Amino acid sequence: MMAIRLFEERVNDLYTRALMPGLAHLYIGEEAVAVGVCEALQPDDYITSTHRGHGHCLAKGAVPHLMFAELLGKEAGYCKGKGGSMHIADPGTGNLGANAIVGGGAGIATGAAFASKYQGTGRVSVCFFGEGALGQGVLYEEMNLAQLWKLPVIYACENNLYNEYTHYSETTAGDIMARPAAFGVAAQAVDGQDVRAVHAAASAMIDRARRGDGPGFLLLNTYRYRGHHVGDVARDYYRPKQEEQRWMADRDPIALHAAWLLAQGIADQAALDRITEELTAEMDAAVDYAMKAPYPDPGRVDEDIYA
Amino acid sequence: MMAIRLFEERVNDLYTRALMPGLAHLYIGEEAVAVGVCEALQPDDYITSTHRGHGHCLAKGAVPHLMFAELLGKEAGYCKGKGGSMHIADPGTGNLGANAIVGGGAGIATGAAFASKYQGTGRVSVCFFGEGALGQGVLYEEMNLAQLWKLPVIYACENNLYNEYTHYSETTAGDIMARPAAFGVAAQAVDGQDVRAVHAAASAMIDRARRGDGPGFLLLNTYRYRGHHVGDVARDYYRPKQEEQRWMADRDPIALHAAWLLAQGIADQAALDRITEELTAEMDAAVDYAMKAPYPDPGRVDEDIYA
Amino acid sequence: MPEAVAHAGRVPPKADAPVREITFGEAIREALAEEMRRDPKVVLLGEDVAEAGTAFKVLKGLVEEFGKDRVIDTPISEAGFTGLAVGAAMTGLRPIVDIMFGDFIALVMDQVVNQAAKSHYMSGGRWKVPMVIRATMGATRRSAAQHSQSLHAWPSHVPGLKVAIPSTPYDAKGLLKTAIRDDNPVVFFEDKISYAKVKGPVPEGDYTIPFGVADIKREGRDVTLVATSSMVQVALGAAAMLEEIGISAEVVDPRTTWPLDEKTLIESVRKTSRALVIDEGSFRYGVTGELASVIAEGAFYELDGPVRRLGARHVPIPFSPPLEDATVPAERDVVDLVRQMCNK
Amino acid sequence: MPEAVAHAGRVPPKADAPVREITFGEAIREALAEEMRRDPKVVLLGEDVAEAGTAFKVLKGLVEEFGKDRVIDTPISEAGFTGLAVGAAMTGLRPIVDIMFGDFIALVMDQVVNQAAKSHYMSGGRWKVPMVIRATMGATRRSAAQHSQSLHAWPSHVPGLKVAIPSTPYDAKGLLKTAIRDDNPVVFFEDKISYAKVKGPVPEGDYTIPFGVADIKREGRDVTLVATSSMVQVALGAAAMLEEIGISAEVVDPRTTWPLDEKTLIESVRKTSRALVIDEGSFRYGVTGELASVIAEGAFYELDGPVRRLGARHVPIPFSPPLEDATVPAERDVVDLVRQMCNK
Ligand SMILES: Cc1ncc(C[n+]2csc(CCOP(=O)(O)OP(=O)(O)O)c2C)c(N)n1
Ligand SMILES: Cc1ncc(C[n+]2csc(CCOP(=O)(O)OP(=O)(O)O)c2C)c(N)n1
Ligand SMILES: [Mg+2]
Ligand SMILES: [Mg+2]
Repeated sequence: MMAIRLFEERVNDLYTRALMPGLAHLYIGEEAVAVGVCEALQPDDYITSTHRGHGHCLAKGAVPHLMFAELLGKEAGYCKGKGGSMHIADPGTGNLGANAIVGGGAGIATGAAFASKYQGTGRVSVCFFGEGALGQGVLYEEMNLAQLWKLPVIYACENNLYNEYTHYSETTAGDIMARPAAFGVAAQAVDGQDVRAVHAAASAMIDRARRGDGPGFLLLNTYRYRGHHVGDVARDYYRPKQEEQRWMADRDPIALHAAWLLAQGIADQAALDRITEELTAEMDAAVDYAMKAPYPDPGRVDEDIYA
Repeated sequence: MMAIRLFEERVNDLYTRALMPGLAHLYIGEEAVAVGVCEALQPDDYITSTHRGHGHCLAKGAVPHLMFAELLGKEAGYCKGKGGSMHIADPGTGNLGANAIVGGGAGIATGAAFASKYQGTGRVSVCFFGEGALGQGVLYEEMNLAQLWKLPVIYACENNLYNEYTHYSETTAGDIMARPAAFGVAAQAVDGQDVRAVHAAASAMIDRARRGDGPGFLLLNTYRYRGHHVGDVARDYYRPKQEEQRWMADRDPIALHAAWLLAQGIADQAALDRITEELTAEMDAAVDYAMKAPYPDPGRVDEDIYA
Repeated sequence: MPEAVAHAGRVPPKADAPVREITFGEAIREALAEEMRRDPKVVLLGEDVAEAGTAFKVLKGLVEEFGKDRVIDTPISEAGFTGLAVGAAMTGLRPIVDIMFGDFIALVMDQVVNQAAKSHYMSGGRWKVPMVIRATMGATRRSAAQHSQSLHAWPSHVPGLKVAIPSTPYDAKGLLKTAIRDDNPVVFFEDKISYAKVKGPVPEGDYTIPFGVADIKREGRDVTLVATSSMVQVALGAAAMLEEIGISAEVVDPRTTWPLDEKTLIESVRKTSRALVIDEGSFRYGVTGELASVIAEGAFYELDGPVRRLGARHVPIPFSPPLEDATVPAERDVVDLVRQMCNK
Repeated sequence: MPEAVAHAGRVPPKADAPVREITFGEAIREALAEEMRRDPKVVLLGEDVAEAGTAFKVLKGLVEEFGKDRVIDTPISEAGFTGLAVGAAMTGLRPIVDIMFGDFIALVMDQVVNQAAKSHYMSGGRWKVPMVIRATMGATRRSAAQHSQSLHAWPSHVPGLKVAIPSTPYDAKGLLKTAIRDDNPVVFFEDKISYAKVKGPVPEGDYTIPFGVADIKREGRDVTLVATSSMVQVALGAAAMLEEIGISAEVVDPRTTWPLDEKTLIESVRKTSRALVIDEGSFRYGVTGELASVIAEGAFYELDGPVRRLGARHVPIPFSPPLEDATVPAERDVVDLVRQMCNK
């Protein structure tokens, strides 16, 4: 979680200093979701991610220097600079791709689960998406298919309360949990700020899916601390500052987990500080690497269109 | 109901004698659904219909001779021959159009309800669709919108057990009734062969919608006696003959209603026979009219592209 | 990415209202506001269109004036709200839907093409679908392959739709008003870069620009540059550079791909005897093919050489700046090609 | 509606397997069956593809041989199963999806264009999407506006997709095998009328036809008819009629719109000096514009007159027989236009 937090802070910094092209959607505040779920996966399990994907990618095993290189459009990046922030993909870590189409991962994750079942590989796939994707009809088509064919896929809905600048209650009728249930998909709601709770719920669902008992749906209640994207700084018109402060003060996933580790005597403050320090150094080195890495030669533009 | 039955028998006859171009999807066996629902509507309420739309159109007030003319591609038809069987539309009876895209009426009916609410006209719209349309994601997008905005629209799902040649249980996970409920849409299941039950349920939901209490969903359990389309005659590979015979013998909507009328003393057999006779004459005259009506001049092909 | 603000557009002399310089985005907003004042049947639907005023802030202020009943935030359901708009249009409203990124028209093609475009014809002219689908287009924002496409060729291919693709604030305002008053479904493409970067004179108050009337953005003698949307600025920039080396370029903007003003295109090329068509859509099977064919057919005997075309490179739009910059035609590309065409 | 069975296609001399006359539909089925035997990764998904063998009965018998695990009936969820196929293709399978009526590709454009077509490029070449989207096309079945469109121009416009559009049983079998073995998403268009009505020689067993290689269906000297899919039969019919009045027409079939064999098209026209492009898609902003532009540019100095085009009339396809018959190019239209082009 700390790695993701530190990664995202550097993304914000790079962007603010006009060193990063395009846009970026920060995952700060939601770290426990990606970490809790991905820790329950095997390395060769699959994920699909979203426009807010850095956390998922890192949690599934991506290394920061190749991610920064991609975010800066460098040849050394995961996608040779062709994808950027919203399209990090990596077969090596089972990452089928971040996706800039809301709900765009639903078909892909379900299809990977189909192939897993067909080939008997036992792999599970997790489809991460924001609660905004509940507006995309294709999600229901996929849940129906997954349940009909008992596919090993988990739909991980990150409810951070906002579809961009609109509160989800203005866009979402009825009860979210009833939606997967309507298609027969097993569903569970979890405190998305509690990494252990997320991990426990995800593990149970992933095991169940791997056993052949069909898909699952996790509703992960969480919050993004920052703007919808790095440029979204004046947010008062759509959400109160106090709301943000409350989440940060009371529900920070990293602080909550640190407190638990300390209380359980699993780690002392020095150990935690050391981890933070090491990660900070790693992230700084990764940024440095990416900043120095060369851009692709313009001639590369015509490569990789067709396999 | 009898009018629809007789109409459809003539369609079948015209087609079998190679007098009708294209395809037709017969509504025989499902008459109580269209009649029960449309009898609960006002003349200026709206409907959207489907590829299997003759029954809806007639029940909403279409006259047979203009329908036959359309089915035969004649200039005198409801759509000047440009639409045909799958596209009967008629502003005069609030018919927004039959639709050859499965689920294609969902947006249109919901939009008509939106306009009704916006303009305060008090009109309700009914979206007829087969249970196969439950596979189309846009239906859920529309139900979500309708419930969020409390639109006066009724989703009338005709479950005749088959999506073309595939039993709905192979295409539909979970419990159908839970689907509208998941979006907060009031739902009720009805025996679609019992015209009075359909009418009662539809009336209640339509009244509720008209009062501003939001959309409803009717699950109408029914059966098509004939093939998916007129050419689908060898059906054994996808459904047993006995199943067809059982429905026809025990659950025929016209026979059931006739029996009730007789039992209640509302009509005697002679009255019923007279109705059948009159309708038969009307239908024969309508076919005759349509057969004699001229085709559109080919030059008309370029008209009506733009308003 | 263009850094400077381009000043674009002329106001025809007949306009008598006061004229200000405003941006392309402001012109869009002004057209919407004026039409909403004029006709209560006009409603706006889309994601974050109300308080947020869209991702591009183009609609800022509208909800304050017209209220949440007419400027309506939707769920992220492009097919859903576009389909809803079709039905609302058939039954008395004039809805305008906002497709945040033009790439998402892929999600609404069924509603637009199988429903909106065909309802009038299939009903023998009995139903009408007066709606506008506003969609963005254009690359060079480092938004990568799913947020950079210019897909206006698709609806242009479909009978029953009209397609507008304005390049200047003046045209944007006048064409959008025409679109809203049109009784047919109109797909209206707005270049994202132009929102803030293209400024030009626009009369206050009401005026409309008819569909199917091309505009000669610059007169010239030696070559005709037929350009659309963002490419009009590129063509004008190139024309200025060409002037310096003694090539006089005429720049013609069709303004609507359908209906199409074939006559003006053909006449211009009959005069100049050379034509280059420039469009930001993907190069193959797109807008350039149609326009070039129309010209090659209509001006065949006056042409000094083949009609040439420039479009976006036939690749998914890459994220990396040096790669993206190699995908969309730039002034330099136009100048080089025209010099070759003129043997200069 | 064509009543007679057209006999179409030649088998190149090198083929040594026994050759039979089979229909276009049988050729499709044979290609699928052979590839499914050859590669267990090939699966078929679509509505009523199993026992029913599709609405057109083209897949009849496959489920009996390959079982319900590989020939899979889906819900009526075009976007859903196409999206699923994208993910399955990325993770080891070679799925083939069946889009019953080509009109429904409007429902899957997001999955095909924003996902399948771009995944390879956006991932810097790291993921592949080896899938085939089979879709029908073609009118004249009295199926009206929502079941008669030929929308192959749309995917042809999109980088990252390949598009095949066979006209004969021989081509259908060979191209479909190539499509299935290709590591990219291929959209494969099959003319509905041809399924039963076009018959031709097809070798038993395995052969493939490379993409991007046009086929000269008939040699000629005076005019080149570039035709696709159903229009190849029309062009051949017209060529026979033209022969009688002393005009020798060459018929060239690109077979794939992307990749496109520009060279063969251009060379043919350089030889004949006249070109007419015929395609069943809607006339405007479609396939004819691209092909005509390629020819007009590549053979400019050899052309005796402008490249002409015939496509479906720019109207939604009407139901009524006399109206529908006025929408799709027929042999008579070709003959009349060619006579005019040749001043005969
Ligand atoms: C199909 C589609 N529609 C709209 C958008 C524009 N968009 C990008 S992110 C976003 C909001 C997504 O909200 P949510 O799914 O809750 O994810 P979050 O940003 O909160 O993580 C929208 C509307 C898009 N990318 N794709
Ligand atoms: C989007 C779409 N997909 C597929 C079809 C082809 N099709 C026509 S009717 C039909 C079955 C519809 O089943 P259902 O909705 O249950 O209606 P029923 O025919 O039983 O009345 C199908 C698949 C279509 N018309 N539209
Ligand atoms: Mg959210
Ligand atoms: Mg059914």
